[in-house]
Amino acid sequence: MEAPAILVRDLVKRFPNQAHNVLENVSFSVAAGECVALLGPSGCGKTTLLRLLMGIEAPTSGTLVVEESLRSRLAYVFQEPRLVPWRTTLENVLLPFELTGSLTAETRELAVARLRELGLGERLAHFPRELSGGMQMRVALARALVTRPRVLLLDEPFAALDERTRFRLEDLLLELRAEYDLQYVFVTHSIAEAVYLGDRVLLLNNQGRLHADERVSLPPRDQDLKLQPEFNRYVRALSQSFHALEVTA
Amino acid sequence: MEAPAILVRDLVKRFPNQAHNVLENVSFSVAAGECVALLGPSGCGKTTLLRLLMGIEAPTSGTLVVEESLRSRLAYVFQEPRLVPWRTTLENVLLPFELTGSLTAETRELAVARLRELGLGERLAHFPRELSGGMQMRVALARALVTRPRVLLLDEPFAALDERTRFRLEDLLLELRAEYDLQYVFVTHSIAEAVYLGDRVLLLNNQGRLHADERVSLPPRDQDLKLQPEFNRYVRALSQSFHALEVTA
Amino acid sequence: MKLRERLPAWIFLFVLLVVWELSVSRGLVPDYLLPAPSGIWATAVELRAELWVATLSTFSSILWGLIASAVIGVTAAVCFFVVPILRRAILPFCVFFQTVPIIAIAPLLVIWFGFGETTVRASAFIVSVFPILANTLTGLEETDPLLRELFRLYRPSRLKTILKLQLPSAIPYVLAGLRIAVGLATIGAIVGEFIAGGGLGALIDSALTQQRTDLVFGGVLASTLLALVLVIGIDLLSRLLMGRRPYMRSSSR
Amino acid sequence: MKLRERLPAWIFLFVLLVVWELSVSRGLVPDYLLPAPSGIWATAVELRAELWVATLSTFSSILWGLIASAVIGVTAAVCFFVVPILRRAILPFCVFFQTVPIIAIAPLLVIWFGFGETTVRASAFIVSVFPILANTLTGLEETDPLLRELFRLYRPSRLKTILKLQLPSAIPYVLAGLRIAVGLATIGAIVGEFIAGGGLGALIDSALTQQRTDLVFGGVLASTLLALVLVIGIDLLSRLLMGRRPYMRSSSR
Amino acid sequence: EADPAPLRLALNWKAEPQFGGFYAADVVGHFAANGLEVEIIEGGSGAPTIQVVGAQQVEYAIVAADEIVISHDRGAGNVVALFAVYQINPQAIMVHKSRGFKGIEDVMKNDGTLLWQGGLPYAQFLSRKYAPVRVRTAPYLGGIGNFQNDPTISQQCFATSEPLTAARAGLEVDTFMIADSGYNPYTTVLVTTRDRLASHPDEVKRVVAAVRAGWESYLADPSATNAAMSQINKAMDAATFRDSAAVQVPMIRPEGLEQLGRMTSERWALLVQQLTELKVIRKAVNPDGLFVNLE
Ligand SMILES: Nc1ncnc2c1ncn2[C@@H]1O[C@H](COP(=O)(O)OP(=O)(O)OP(=O)(O)O)[C@@H](O)[C@H]1O
Ligand SMILES: Nc1ncnc2c1ncn2[C@@H]1O[C@H](COP(=O)(O)OP(=O)(O)OP(=O)(O)O)[C@@H](O)[C@H]1O
Ligand SMILES: [Mg+2]
Ligand SMILES: [Mg+2]
Repeated sequence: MEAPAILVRDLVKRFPNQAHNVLENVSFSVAAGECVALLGPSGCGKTTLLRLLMGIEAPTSGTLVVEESLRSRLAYVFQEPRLVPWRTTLENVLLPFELTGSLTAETRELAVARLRELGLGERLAHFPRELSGGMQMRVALARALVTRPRVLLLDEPFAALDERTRFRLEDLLLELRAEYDLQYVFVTHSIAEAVYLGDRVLLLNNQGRLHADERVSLPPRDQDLKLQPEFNRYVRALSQSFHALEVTA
Repeated sequence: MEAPAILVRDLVKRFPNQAHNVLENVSFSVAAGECVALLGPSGCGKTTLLRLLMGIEAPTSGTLVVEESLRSRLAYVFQEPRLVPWRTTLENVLLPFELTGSLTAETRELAVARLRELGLGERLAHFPRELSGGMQMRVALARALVTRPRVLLLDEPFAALDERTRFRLEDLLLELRAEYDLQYVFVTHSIAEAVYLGDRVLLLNNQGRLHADERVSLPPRDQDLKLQPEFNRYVRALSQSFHALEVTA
Repeated sequence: MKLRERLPAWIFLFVLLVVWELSVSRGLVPDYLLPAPSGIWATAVELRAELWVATLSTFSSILWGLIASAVIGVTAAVCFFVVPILRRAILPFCVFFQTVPIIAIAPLLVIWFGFGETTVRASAFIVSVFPILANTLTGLEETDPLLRELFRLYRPSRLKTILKLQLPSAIPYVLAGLRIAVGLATIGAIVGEFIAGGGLGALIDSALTQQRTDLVFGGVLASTLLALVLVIGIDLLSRLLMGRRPYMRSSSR
Repeated sequence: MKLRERLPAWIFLFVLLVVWELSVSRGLVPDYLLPAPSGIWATAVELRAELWVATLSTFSSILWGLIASAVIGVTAAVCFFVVPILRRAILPFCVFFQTVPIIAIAPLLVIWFGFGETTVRASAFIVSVFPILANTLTGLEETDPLLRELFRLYRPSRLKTILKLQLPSAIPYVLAGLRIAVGLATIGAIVGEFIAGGGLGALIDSALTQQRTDLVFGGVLASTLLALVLVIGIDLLSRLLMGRRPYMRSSSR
Repeated sequence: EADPAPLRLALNWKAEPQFGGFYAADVVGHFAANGLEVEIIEGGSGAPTIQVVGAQQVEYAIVAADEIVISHDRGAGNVVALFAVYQINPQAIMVHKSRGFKGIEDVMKNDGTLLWQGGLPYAQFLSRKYAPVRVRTAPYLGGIGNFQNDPTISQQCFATSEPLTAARAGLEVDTFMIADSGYNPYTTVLVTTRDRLASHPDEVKRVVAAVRAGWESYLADPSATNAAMSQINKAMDAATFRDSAAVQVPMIRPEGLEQLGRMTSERWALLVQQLTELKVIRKAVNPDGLFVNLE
């Protein structure tokens, strides 16, 4: 078998001034090409896990390996937009190119195209404070997508979006996956979204342990699928797992 | 009939450097005690409308009247947590009291109780950067609730929360409504949430016009209601209205 | 720069002058210590040619010193920021520049730069570089940690991060530093001219020995005016920079 | 304050001293202009008693001046911030304090405050108040607009907003201003002592006339040391304040 | 009649032999013998003693004669001279012996750099007298650092001070007295205000008597007072105190002087005339209003 894209073993994370471990012996592996959804109650450690995968945070103990060839092709979307306030929409999206020294006429066109796709074609010259919350989040998404990553880590990317925009972007993500050699790990609070976008759904509990690791086998996704009984079976099962978790402290 | 709690007539809002009006001739009125949900595509002007109601933004033209006795009893929850970074959770929630000079042992206890209810009992002494996104949002919620407002304006307050916490907080809001003389206007991207929490649902379109104004007549809410066919009829109807809107620019 | 904005300053100036004039003419302050504005004005008019030449020469020295301070101060701050060991090694000793009375190192300055403008410029530079350095350094260090984290994702070179993140967000600090440096460069130039001659400094110096307080204050006021012009210039620069782009604190709405 | 952190400074100091000593002993710089460290040290040891007394007296004047600057500078900044018309009226003239050579207003100072410590303290205050004022004002004005909006919701009194929002977020600016003011207060005290006598200033002044460059530099180094001690004090204060609470830029994660 | 608070005497420089007599009056006890308690306040560079005494911040002060004339011209006609320490102005120009100059005229009329305070009346006097001058002038800030470093530099000095420092540094110098050029105002002059003179005539008399006695003691034997002063002024070493005290004697007590500190109307009138010619003063100043000789 191929080497896994991501291998996590006995991962423990504790912040210096916290009483308990945030993540407790988390182990899983992600195969090449596989897409994973992360679910769990608020404050259980989803963001922390994603940050560990990205290498923003260092583990307290345990192993975490991202496959060699992917390591430099990771992209991250923070839970909040995190735009540079003195840069316009377009400049914010061009930032990765400027920082890696790969700003060309071509990459600039790519950025404009992505922003158009995300419904921001008329906002290229606006500063972040002139954008709505959902628009800001879409800019952040564009910033992650333009770098053509192989692995995309997304922290609740669609939480601030209306259903319709959200569905459109879900499908955009699926398209990108099909078109490029892209896989993603994403945090969401929507179980339906987890099932719709994930090949697997990981459920973390409040103690920071992996409570469930469900494989989703569904036909090629389109939004109609959400109305099918098989889809809803998955959603209901996960919902039950979720409700079986201990109450939030 | 009683004077309406909120009266909005021919409201127009345009930002100096924008090409189009953000809100275009919006008119509606909210009766005393009535709770309203605001729906609409990302960037259509929901936040702007809420800010106008709160008085943070001034209308370009049109009338906007909040009933005399309510005017000083408004509370607002921003779309992002907006916590003071150098204040702990508890201090952030006590801020309104400190600023209005009404900090007492009693109000402090109230704040602690609210934070407990919101699952933050063990985070009182943490700084915002040590909290997860959902926790931060809950702190912001607590900050708005402790002042015992008569009208609560909420901008996507539960978007960053998992389903279970979200449901609990929805029910908390309903309890508060029943217990105190509280009404609320809230923005959400979840149609189900709009139907569950709202007596009325306002739907804005991309041109900033009021596209629909649906009255919701349902029995006293509890989470089981969401499984009932009447509930889903509303959801489906609104969904259809939503999908009938023009595509986001 | 609108009239209405400047009005309070003019009114205050007017009141100040009236109170000053009256308290001297009523004998509350002896006029050989603090001459009346009318007296200063008369002297200034009488010696306008000399004052004008002196003012121009001092202005050029201030400007030189200030530009050198800005360039070297910001550059040094960036160096200290990039190489923390340099910062820890050298920064403490930079305080020396601030605490050494120029007059104590005057002979050294004269030997290195001669009797003339260069010494004056050096003096203006020496006293005004530290505020810019210190403020810029604080600005570089006080960037939003969230943005810092964002930038790190792209593993940019240190230089790129500084150019695109730290320097832009240090702009308010740099401007505040410049505002402080203006006054210091002015006094530095005046003191430099005490040492090397020329300009308003020499004028004030000899007026002091001759007890020509009217001329002393004429010279001092001319130098204050210079500083004011520069402060207004920096305010304009600051509006230009901050008006075009929000180099402000918060990284998200 | 760990040894490792201070090490580069000590090493740099050592290198500096060695280079200095060598360049004097090799005759690159005449020792009557810049005496060798060994010579300065010998003089300092010889006159340690006097140096010590003078240093203590200067230190107390610096501290007084600095505290007055901090209190009055921050207060004035708050006043200017609260009453913008005051700001526009008076701030431009504050630059006068920075540009006036102390020597030009020395007679006034001496007449108002007499020969002695008070004049020295006043001089230290005059030269060091502006950086604190200017920086604090910038800090007050550069608060996060998002938080400003939040505070406005509760219609707090101006004072409350300043105490709970603007002042906390101006802390990095105030600290940077203090760091700049330390050096200036030191030079202000020294120059004040040139005129009013006492402390290191008088010592340096008479040593200058006597061409006792060793003593001049002994005095200058003592004053630099004073400033260093104060800078370290402010660093500690800054760590204390910033370490306990994140008075940083961004209002949300 | 004696005041309970000590009288204050403000010097325009540090404790050095040029003030030896004042310290001697204290050390030897002449102030006490006259029923006086006097606090001597050291001054520094730019210490504004004339203004301070004019504003009655102190009762007595040390100033230069030309300062008194200028202050009368500037409307502060309150200050009156009581006792002139230096009958011969100790100000001088110091040059490197290697230049081979014979006098001030050579300094002014040859190349080189002259460091002096251009605002000083004698600087203007010399510039006028030897116009057109050839030497380049630059400000003087004290010390001999630049002088030492460059043999083409000449500088202003006090005959009692810098030449000794230069000699100690191993330099060969010539010193030309300004007085020889015709400008010779009294220097290190004890002053008070006319008001004080009118209100406390007896006290002023006793102060002058004590100062005179102090100078007599100091000229006779400076060693005890020098020792006391060297405790105050650490920058000057014992040898310099001794040499300086010795050098200044003929300037304080030139041949033919009947009484220490005594001033003449003619010399004050000449000074007023010279300053008028130099346009340093504009008003008509009455020389006899500038001083009193008290027995
Ligand atoms: N300060 C501003 N200056 C200029 N334009 C603004 C400003 N604030 C908002 N806008 C514009 O107004 C429109 C509506 O913004 P608003 O924040 O109300 O949207 P929204 O409905 O809340 O969207 P979302 O669901 O994404 O939060 C957007 O097009 C936005 O670009
Ligand atoms: N820098 C930090 N210092 C201390 N504690 C932290 C820090 N960052 C996160 N935590 C804690 O770690 C836990 C997990 O946080 P995390 O942000 O990973 O939660 P999450 O699952 O993403 O929650 P949400 O759904 O609300 O975003 C929380 O209890 C939080 O308080
Ligand atoms: Mg999270
Ligand atoms: Mg919004």
